[in-house]
Amino acid sequence: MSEFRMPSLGADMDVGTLVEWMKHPGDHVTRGDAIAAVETQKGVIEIEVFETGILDDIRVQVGQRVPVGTVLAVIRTGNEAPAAQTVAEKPAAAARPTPPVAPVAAAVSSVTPAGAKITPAARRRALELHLDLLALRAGADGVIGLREVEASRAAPAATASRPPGAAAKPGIDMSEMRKAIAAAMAKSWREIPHYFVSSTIDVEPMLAWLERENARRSMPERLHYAALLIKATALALKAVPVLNGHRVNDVFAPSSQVHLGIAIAMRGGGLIAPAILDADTLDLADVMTHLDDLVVRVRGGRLRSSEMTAATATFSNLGEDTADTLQPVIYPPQVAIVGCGRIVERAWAEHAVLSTRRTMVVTVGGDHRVSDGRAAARFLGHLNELLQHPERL
Amino acid sequence: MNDADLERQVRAALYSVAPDLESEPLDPDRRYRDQFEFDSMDFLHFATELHRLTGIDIPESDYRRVETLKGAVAYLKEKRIAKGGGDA
Amino acid sequence: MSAMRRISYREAVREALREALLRDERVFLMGEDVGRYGGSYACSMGLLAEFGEQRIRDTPLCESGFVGASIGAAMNGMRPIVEVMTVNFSMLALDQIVNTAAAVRHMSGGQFSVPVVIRMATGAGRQLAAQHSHSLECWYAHVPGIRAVAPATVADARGMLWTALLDQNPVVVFEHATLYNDEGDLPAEGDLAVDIEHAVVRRPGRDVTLITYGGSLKKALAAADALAAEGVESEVIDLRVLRPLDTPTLLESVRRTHRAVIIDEGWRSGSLSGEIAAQLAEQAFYDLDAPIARVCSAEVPIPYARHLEIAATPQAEGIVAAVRSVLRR
Amino acid sequence: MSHSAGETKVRLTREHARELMRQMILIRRFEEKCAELYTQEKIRGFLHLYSGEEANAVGVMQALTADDAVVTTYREHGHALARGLPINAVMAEMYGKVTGCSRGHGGSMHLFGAAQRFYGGNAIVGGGLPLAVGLALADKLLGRPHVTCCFFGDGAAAEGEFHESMNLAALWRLPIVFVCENNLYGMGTALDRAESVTDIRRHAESYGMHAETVDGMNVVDVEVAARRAAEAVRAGEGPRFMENHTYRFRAHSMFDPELYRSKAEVEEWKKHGPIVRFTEWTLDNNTLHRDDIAAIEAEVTQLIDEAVAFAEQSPWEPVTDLLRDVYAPREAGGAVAP
Repeated sequence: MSEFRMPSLGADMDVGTLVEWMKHPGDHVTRGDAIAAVETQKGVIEIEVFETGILDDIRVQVGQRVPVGTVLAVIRTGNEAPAAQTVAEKPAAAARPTPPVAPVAAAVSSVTPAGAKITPAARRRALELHLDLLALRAGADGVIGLREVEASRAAPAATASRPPGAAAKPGIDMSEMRKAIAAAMAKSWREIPHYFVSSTIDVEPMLAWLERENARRSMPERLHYAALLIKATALALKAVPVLNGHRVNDVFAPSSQVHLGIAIAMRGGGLIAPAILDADTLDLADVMTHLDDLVVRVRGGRLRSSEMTAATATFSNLGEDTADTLQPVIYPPQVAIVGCGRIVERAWAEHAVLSTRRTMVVTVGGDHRVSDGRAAARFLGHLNELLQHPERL
Repeated sequence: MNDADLERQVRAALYSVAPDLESEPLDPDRRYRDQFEFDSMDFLHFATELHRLTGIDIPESDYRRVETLKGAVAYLKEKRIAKGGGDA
Repeated sequence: MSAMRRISYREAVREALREALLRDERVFLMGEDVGRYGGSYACSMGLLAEFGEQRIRDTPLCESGFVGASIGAAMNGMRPIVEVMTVNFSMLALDQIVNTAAAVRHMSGGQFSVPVVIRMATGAGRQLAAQHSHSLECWYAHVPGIRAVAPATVADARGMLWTALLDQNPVVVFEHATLYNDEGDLPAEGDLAVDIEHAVVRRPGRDVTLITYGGSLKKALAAADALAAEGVESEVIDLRVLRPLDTPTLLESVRRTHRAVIIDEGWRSGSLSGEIAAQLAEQAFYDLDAPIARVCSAEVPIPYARHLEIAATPQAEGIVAAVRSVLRR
Repeated sequence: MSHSAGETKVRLTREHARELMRQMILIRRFEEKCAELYTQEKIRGFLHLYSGEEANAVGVMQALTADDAVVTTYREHGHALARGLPINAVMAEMYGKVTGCSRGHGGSMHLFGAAQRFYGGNAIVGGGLPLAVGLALADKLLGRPHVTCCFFGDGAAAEGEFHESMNLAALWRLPIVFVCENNLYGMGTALDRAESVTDIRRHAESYGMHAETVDGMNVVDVEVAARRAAEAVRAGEGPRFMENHTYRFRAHSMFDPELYRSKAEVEEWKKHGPIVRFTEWTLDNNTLHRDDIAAIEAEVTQLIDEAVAFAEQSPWEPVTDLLRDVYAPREAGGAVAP
């Protein structure tokens, strides 16, 4: 028997509204299945079950808004007998206290500091206690266990209270999303001393290669230039670790993996930056597949929780018919963001020859507490180099 | 297959990419990206979906020709004739 | 409360055999050297004189033959107890046990049962090298249709046999060869039968769960004593039954302690310890505060030389180290 | 001495008689030392002694060439020494030292010697017989004129593997000499309580194999019979079977109260032990003298003392090598399919 709870999907999520049960009581569910959809400030997110068994005893009905950690349903595993039907208001079992449905709930993050390992028991205990995982300090061995959680509980600094969100209604609530973006960006701009470093990059070789490549690819296999930029950005980040990771508790933890957040605009406003995991290791076709999938799901309002929390840096591309440069704002706890302006044909002087080239201004926004402009310049150098040889990506 | 059928196919491709557009008025002469928030990724999805629905291959160099509803219908018509395709 | 008496594991096995022979006329004991020799581990000493050759049957060295015969006798109204000298030798009877004893009930559509008890010594620790020292319990625990038990205490050695005889299914009993001289206290009289379904907490504790069975139990308990001196309270669970596993008892404990160390004299790869670890990961993942740890035999046929045999098999020191690692100490 | 055996003659020279005597005494004294060392816990595990049966190993080995193969059981100290495994390496193995003939991995029950084509003591009763069938099959397939000699006890005759191996060897006419050392007890179970037919030779005959009964307490008889069998096998006549009647003077292993036989029975057999009989016979016909035997004893004592000293001084295998020799390395130059 296990409890399926309202998950915490971000540092700024404290409550969620259940908008859909994708499985019914008695249905078999498998670990990894998305079984419910929850509306947050950021939109409707499908939530996964981490247990295999039978969905039993749904405790929160569609439309109900509940704090993070609330038991949504019970998953029956093994040969247990079905639970007696319970009413939604049934108090949680004493052994596993569910969080009180209080007007003010604590902000809880399921993101752990990059590089830190957290044990399953510690993660669950922290959620029960409404502790922000980002605020937990790992032991000397880099592990957050029950011991560290209990220690943090004693130190109240680990929790942060947030005002309760406004009442939700089904669908994507743009005002909620605006609020969430506002909160995150205000915090970022207030706390992070940004610096910006730009380069104009000759993207003619990239586009010429892409045109040749797409001419020989079948339509479903064609690549968008964003896929090349993403792959090149991920590789360049890998080469400049000081831009890739999380800064938590005044400590920067670089990440050995590059989970590149992709800023995707919602129609009607708003922005979500789910991650392509291990973007540096994917080939272009895979990057394209992931990108397609993310765009479709963002615009369809369906994201998975793990995609929302994993990013180690973010990539933002303004796109065609937009503006020349983008000076992006960092999404904490990340420490860098890469912004691409539109592709513009410019006069280009090289080796004393003047010609026209398609070019793009790429800007790195960096956290000055963690890195300096020189690091961003190094990144741009790598990126430029990579884009001159698109066939190698 | 007449123009109305072709238009239905173009609209189907469009709405599969952006279901929220279904309730919006669509000007057949304006580029989608000028009427809606429709970026190049959306456009790529649209072109791919149109290919899937019609079987017609659209080279990148022809993308410009299917950027409006009217243009897309005309393009499909031309390609179908070129292919010698009937209503079979 | 009746008076207690102190007897050895070997005597407990002998008493259990004697009780079974006295209580049920259908019971007979069969195996290599169980009669005149008194059993290769002297468990049946004196029984031939008391019960005669019909019921204490010395067999030739033909494991497949006499184990197979015991299966037939069990299907035809008798309650045979078979002794196979060691689990290594039982390989010669594996065909009969797996292909016949375990399968007959199911493949006959429930028409025939095989209520046979097959006892065998198992395990290392006496420098008998690679053909007499292995712990192959896992192979039997793999097979549906078999109940596999491992008495680790004098009380279980005394009490499991009768319950096993009441079971309509083939029961394979693993007696770790290093246990025969161990002593324990038992009531002087009364029904000493014990259940063969549940694992038992041999020592309660809050910090870590040590899961083990058979000959490794005393090593785990010794490790728990040593750890107690460091302030670590280990809960020690004796599986007792290797198939079907009493997973609920394990889960209950691990959900409390959040940490598990499995001690299994079998080799690590493809082992009972692996099965237990998998079940804990499947069913108690969110309760774990450390990776599951295992202390198993090294992946080598058990060597003869003393120091190599010790190095190859689980020891209390290794268990202590594993516990420290899961406690991150 | 009654070696009425016809066609194969043994030239029992003084030197040969001395060598037979020396080997039997070496085995006897070596094992007596082992029993002593066992009580001192220098040797551990099971220790199965061959005392009383020495004529079998010593006699049979005379008929084998250096290229022939030997397979035996867990009571194999005598076979190992008679086959020429270095006594120091055998004693070191008893100690579990890295200088032992099996690096201390095997101990008393698992002596191996590749240089002597000695394919080991096998501690699973009957387990050596199919192995011998395979060794002989390979020799036959490779066209080598070698003989495989397979020793086993009377207890093995009850195992399925015994019968399967008899059949295969006869069916394929393999070059094997099977030597059943019938010492009347399979551990503690008397032969007539384990076998419906106690003439084990007749089992072999039922598979169409030539078989004979031999006095396993008479080393010359054993040698004559073994030479006869080996020659026939080498001539391509297929496998041969010897049932050697013998007796073990000591318990099955060190931990055996011998409830299954009487002291008187043992004492009676000891009067007709192979060393006693061969000594009487060689002294009676002046082949050897008392001085010769005293010299052999002295020589053997020295060898054993040296072997013990060697074993004592030898190092243990480092624990870091625990996983050594679990897998063989890939054969050099072997072709591997892509």
